[in-house]
Amino acid sequence: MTASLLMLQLLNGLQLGILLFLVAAGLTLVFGVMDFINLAHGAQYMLGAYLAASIGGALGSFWLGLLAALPLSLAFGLALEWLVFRHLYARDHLAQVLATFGVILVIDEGVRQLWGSAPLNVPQPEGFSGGITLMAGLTYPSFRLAIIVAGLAVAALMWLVVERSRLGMLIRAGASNAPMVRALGVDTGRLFLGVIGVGAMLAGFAGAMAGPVFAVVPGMGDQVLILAFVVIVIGGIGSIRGAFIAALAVGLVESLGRAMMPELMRLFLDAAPARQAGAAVASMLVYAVMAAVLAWRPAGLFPAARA
Amino acid sequence: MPEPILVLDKLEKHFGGLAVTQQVSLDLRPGEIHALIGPNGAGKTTLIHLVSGTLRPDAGRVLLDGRDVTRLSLPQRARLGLARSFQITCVIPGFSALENVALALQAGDGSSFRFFRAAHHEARLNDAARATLDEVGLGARATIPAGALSHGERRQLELAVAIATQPRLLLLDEPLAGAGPEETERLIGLLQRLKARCPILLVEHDMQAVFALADRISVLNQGQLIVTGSAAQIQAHPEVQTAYLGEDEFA
Amino acid sequence: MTRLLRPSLLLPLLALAALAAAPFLGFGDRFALTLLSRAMILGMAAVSLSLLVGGAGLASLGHAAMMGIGAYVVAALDLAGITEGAIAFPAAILAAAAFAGITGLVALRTSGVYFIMITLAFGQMLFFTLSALSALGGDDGYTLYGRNTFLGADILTPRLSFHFICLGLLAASWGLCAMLSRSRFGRVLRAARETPLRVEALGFSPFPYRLLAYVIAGGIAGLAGALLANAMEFVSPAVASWPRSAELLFMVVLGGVAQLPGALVGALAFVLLEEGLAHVMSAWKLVFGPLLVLAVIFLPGGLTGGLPWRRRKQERRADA
Amino acid sequence: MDRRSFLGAGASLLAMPAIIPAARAQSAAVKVAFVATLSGPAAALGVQLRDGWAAGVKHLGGKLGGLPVETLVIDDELKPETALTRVRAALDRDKVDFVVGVVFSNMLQAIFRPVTENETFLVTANAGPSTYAGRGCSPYFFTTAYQNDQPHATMGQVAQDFGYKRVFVLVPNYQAGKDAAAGFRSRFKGEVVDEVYVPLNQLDFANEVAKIAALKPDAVFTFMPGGLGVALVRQYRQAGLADIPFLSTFTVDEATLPAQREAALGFYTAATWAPDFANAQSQRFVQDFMADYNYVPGNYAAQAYDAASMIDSAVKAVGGKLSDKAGLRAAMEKADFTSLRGNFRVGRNHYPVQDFYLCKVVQRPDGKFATSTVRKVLSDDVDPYAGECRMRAT
Repeated sequence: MTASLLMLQLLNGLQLGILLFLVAAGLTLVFGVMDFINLAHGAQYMLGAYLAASIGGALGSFWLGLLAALPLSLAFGLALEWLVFRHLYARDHLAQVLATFGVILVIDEGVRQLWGSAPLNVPQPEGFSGGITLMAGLTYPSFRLAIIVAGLAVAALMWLVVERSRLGMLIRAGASNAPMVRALGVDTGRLFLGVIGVGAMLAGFAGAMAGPVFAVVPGMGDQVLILAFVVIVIGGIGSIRGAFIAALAVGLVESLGRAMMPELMRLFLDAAPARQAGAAVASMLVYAVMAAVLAWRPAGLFPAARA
Repeated sequence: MPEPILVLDKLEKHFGGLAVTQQVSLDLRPGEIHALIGPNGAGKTTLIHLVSGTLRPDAGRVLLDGRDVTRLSLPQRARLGLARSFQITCVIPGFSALENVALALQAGDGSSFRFFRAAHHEARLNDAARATLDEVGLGARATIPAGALSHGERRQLELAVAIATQPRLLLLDEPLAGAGPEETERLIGLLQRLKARCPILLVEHDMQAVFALADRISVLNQGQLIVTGSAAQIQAHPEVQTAYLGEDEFA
Repeated sequence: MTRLLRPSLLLPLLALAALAAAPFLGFGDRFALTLLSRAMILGMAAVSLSLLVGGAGLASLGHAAMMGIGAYVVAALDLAGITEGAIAFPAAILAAAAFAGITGLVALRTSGVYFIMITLAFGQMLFFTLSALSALGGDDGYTLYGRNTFLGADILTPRLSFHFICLGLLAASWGLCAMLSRSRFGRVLRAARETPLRVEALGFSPFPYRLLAYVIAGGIAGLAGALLANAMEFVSPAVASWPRSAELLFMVVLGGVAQLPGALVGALAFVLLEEGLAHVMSAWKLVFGPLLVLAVIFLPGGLTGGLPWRRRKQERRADA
Repeated sequence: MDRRSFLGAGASLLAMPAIIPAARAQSAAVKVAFVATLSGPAAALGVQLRDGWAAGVKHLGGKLGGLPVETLVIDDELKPETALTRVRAALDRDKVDFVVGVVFSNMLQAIFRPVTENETFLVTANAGPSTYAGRGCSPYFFTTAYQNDQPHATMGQVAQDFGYKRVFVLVPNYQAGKDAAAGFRSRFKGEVVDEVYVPLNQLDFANEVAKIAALKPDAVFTFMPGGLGVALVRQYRQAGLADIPFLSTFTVDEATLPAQREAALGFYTAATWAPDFANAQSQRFVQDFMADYNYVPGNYAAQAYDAASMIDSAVKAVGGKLSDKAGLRAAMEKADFTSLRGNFRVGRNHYPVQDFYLCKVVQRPDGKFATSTVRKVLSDDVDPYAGECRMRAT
């Protein structure tokens, strides 16, 4: 493996990690502040992709589609909160998991009824069709770089808000002790609504950005949801910092594992079985990493302090 | 003088840079109630945690019947006869009062890896549990789920659970907190009867109760043991008065 | 006698009686029996999961993996030419229990959501391993040419016989789990679910109790998996997929977490509802999904009834 | 689904509990259970299959062999147990005469024995695994598609004919993917520079694309059905690799092209049929299909259409006497119907003997994207397992 190929794989891992972070951030925020597990988060990601693709397609511009998808994702998140989520805050995690699983079924089927079963065409982002030469022999698609930059910007913004603002203080306090925040006279209902809305918008943003790169198909959210859960569990539930680090780690493990595992297996096996075994091991690598992390630190890498 | 049952030998505990327990040494002898007092934040609860095994000391030893148990966990110490009640009432809300006590009896009664008999039909455990409930004055409430008992009743149940394990010693963390005057009266009587059975290390804010109950009193302040002595000795001690200055409960 | 009239017991007893009578009440055709045996087999797995969720507070999202192991043991033995059920079934139970034991050693270090996720992780690892097993068809699956025999007797093939074997094993699993949760062992488990600190202060370490419960539940799920392989005469990694684990959890909650037999009622309701809806409309998930949501919101105690003390607890929390 | 039928379904749900045995409807109709994967990411293929069948039945005036048709559409949801339960319901409760459809081999595996042991005809319009082509062949099993190895072998032949020396092989890590790689190698004699297996749930092909760019092979052979193909084609194009010939099977077809569009232009695929086939039957099919469904039919639809024709010819041959299983079988073996593919007959193992073509993605005058025939690669091709089949006479 050459140095530039390795660089490329690293960039790919980074990009996948950033995308996972965008999905996981909303998930971990909602979990941390409201102690609420939202399985429908992956479906919200899918919805973002569909909205951006179909509106962008109708208007003939990817960026307009993205712009339209954000408020719609937000609105949809708020509607879900009002219809379903708020009846579940006082319930245990199991009830939340199951009710939001029901929401997934509805969204998946609804998307299929509205947009059909076939993969959706996604307009390519104007101005980001080519590649950028980073160094000799290393060209990288510019839209993927855009994903990385946008993800890092969102991460920085979230860090600023959560760590540096009064709102962030409330969010952090809410994560460790919701009754105390209520006692301070904060309207936790509105705080929760805001957090759900921001989470839904982040998921929609991630879906919209993933559209031109991945396939926009029914059920595309499930795969990402599981990976996002892996990320927040490794990072420690409720911790944005943990989600960021874990997302990058999972992205790199996914990417490098797939690249290296077959070669690694060739040390033990013949070429053909090594390739297949390598691929099989690579696909379970992130789960093995999660199990190992939890065996070592049962509450993830950066457990949020709870009162 | 009889051999002490519990010995704390120069216990130390730090949280970050803060020393919450410094060189604390004390002991508990058979038949006595040894009370631990001190202003808020003096490190009483930390000390209880160190004794029960939910926290590990940074230095020093805990001896139970002469045996070093410093490295043992909470369940391991419990099996050696250390019974503990909690500052926050810690009963099993879904179990009836009777079953709470029966579970405690079960702990001291052979293996709990028994799979084939309905536990709530074991007459021996149930009879003994009923007797224990009678002893703490909860006999009439045996079938009520613990979650439905009043605050004071849950305190009584905690005591019943603690003594049901037939402990070598009792570790009681504010057993009177939240109890009304009548309940307090009853609990004090109960504790007095209990100390004949096993010695008690008592953390309590209610000074009148402490002076009425305790054979010896130790005063903690800012993680340090100021003095150990009888009620009279303590009341006369100048440092104690400084430590409590302004604290109205030392009235 | 009045104990039998409680909804938590009455409903499942009625369900078992209905299952026993069903073949003679016009549900004796092969389709109805296929559907009912599938419901009973999933019911077995759900009951064992209920021992974990309701009994020990361990919500596993990897329970289908145990079923997968049981099913694949039957398939692997079939590949080796062994179709004797007296070998295959115990082997399936032991293999699933062993898998539970090994993964449980790690998984039980965690709790709550972390436990849900780590069991999911182990389930996914098994799923990918099964998908890569070329000898057993990889993810195309493996077709069994015939069901297991018992000491040479072909008792699993006749439809009625299979129906009553499933029913008998389901009742036995329920009985075993019920006995366990009422025993001293189960009392410690239940106590450790509610107030782990109290239990430790009494001198119990919850870990070995939980591990044993996890192993026993795994063994029962392995048995269910072996039965499923025989019912389908086909195994594929889908048996061990995580949506199946989620379905099992849902059956438990639908039936009522607090009541062990709730899982049985939940499994029957789930399978029949799903097939019934799918039969009348292709977009059945548009109805099924909202039903799930409504059931969770409005039936907090599940189909077999509420949990009085837990409601009180919630009220108390609301007061605080 | 329109609102009215939705409400109707709801009402009938209330009226009819799931497992009440349906009354046996009066006969004199051909009852068909049409099994396809209609939900999840792979549903587009099932939809093609279902619509192709409907188009075939429509051309036959809503009748098969003169008898009215009742089609029971079954969504297998890509779950073996679901497929099995629902197919068993169709066999036992609805007493269907034919089970048709089936997109994926693992769904076929799950239902194969119950259907054939019930002595009901199983006609697949897409899945054609090797399992039932050789020793596992059955008198009750037919396919109007192909044996799975054949399209991959066709691409191997193409690579060989083009004189490529170094080919990069990229397939998903499951049974069909392994078969695809083996099928390609069976006719390609050059060097396979790397053979990469990716997980079925892969999202991103960036790594593989990077590897291809680094190795600079003469061509790439890949088999990436459904959403995998959409992602791969897009990323292949984005990475500027389109100069490297893209040889594929089931990766660029009418089910995925609406999403791939320009990105797939000029990419190759192997097929038994393409929408630009010149024969009259085929042209009529494409025209009517597009009028009804507003998308371009692909191989899947064409094969399902042929399944309808085949069953029609068989029912006709026995004069509507559906209990005459031997007669039906003999008629289906004769394949006395006009296939959309022109040259089509049924081999001894009940798999077709037919021609295979190299096709290429083009943009049609109406702006839609479709595959277009380049040239015939294999003629009268018999699958490699047919020799092992000892068809039982029943």
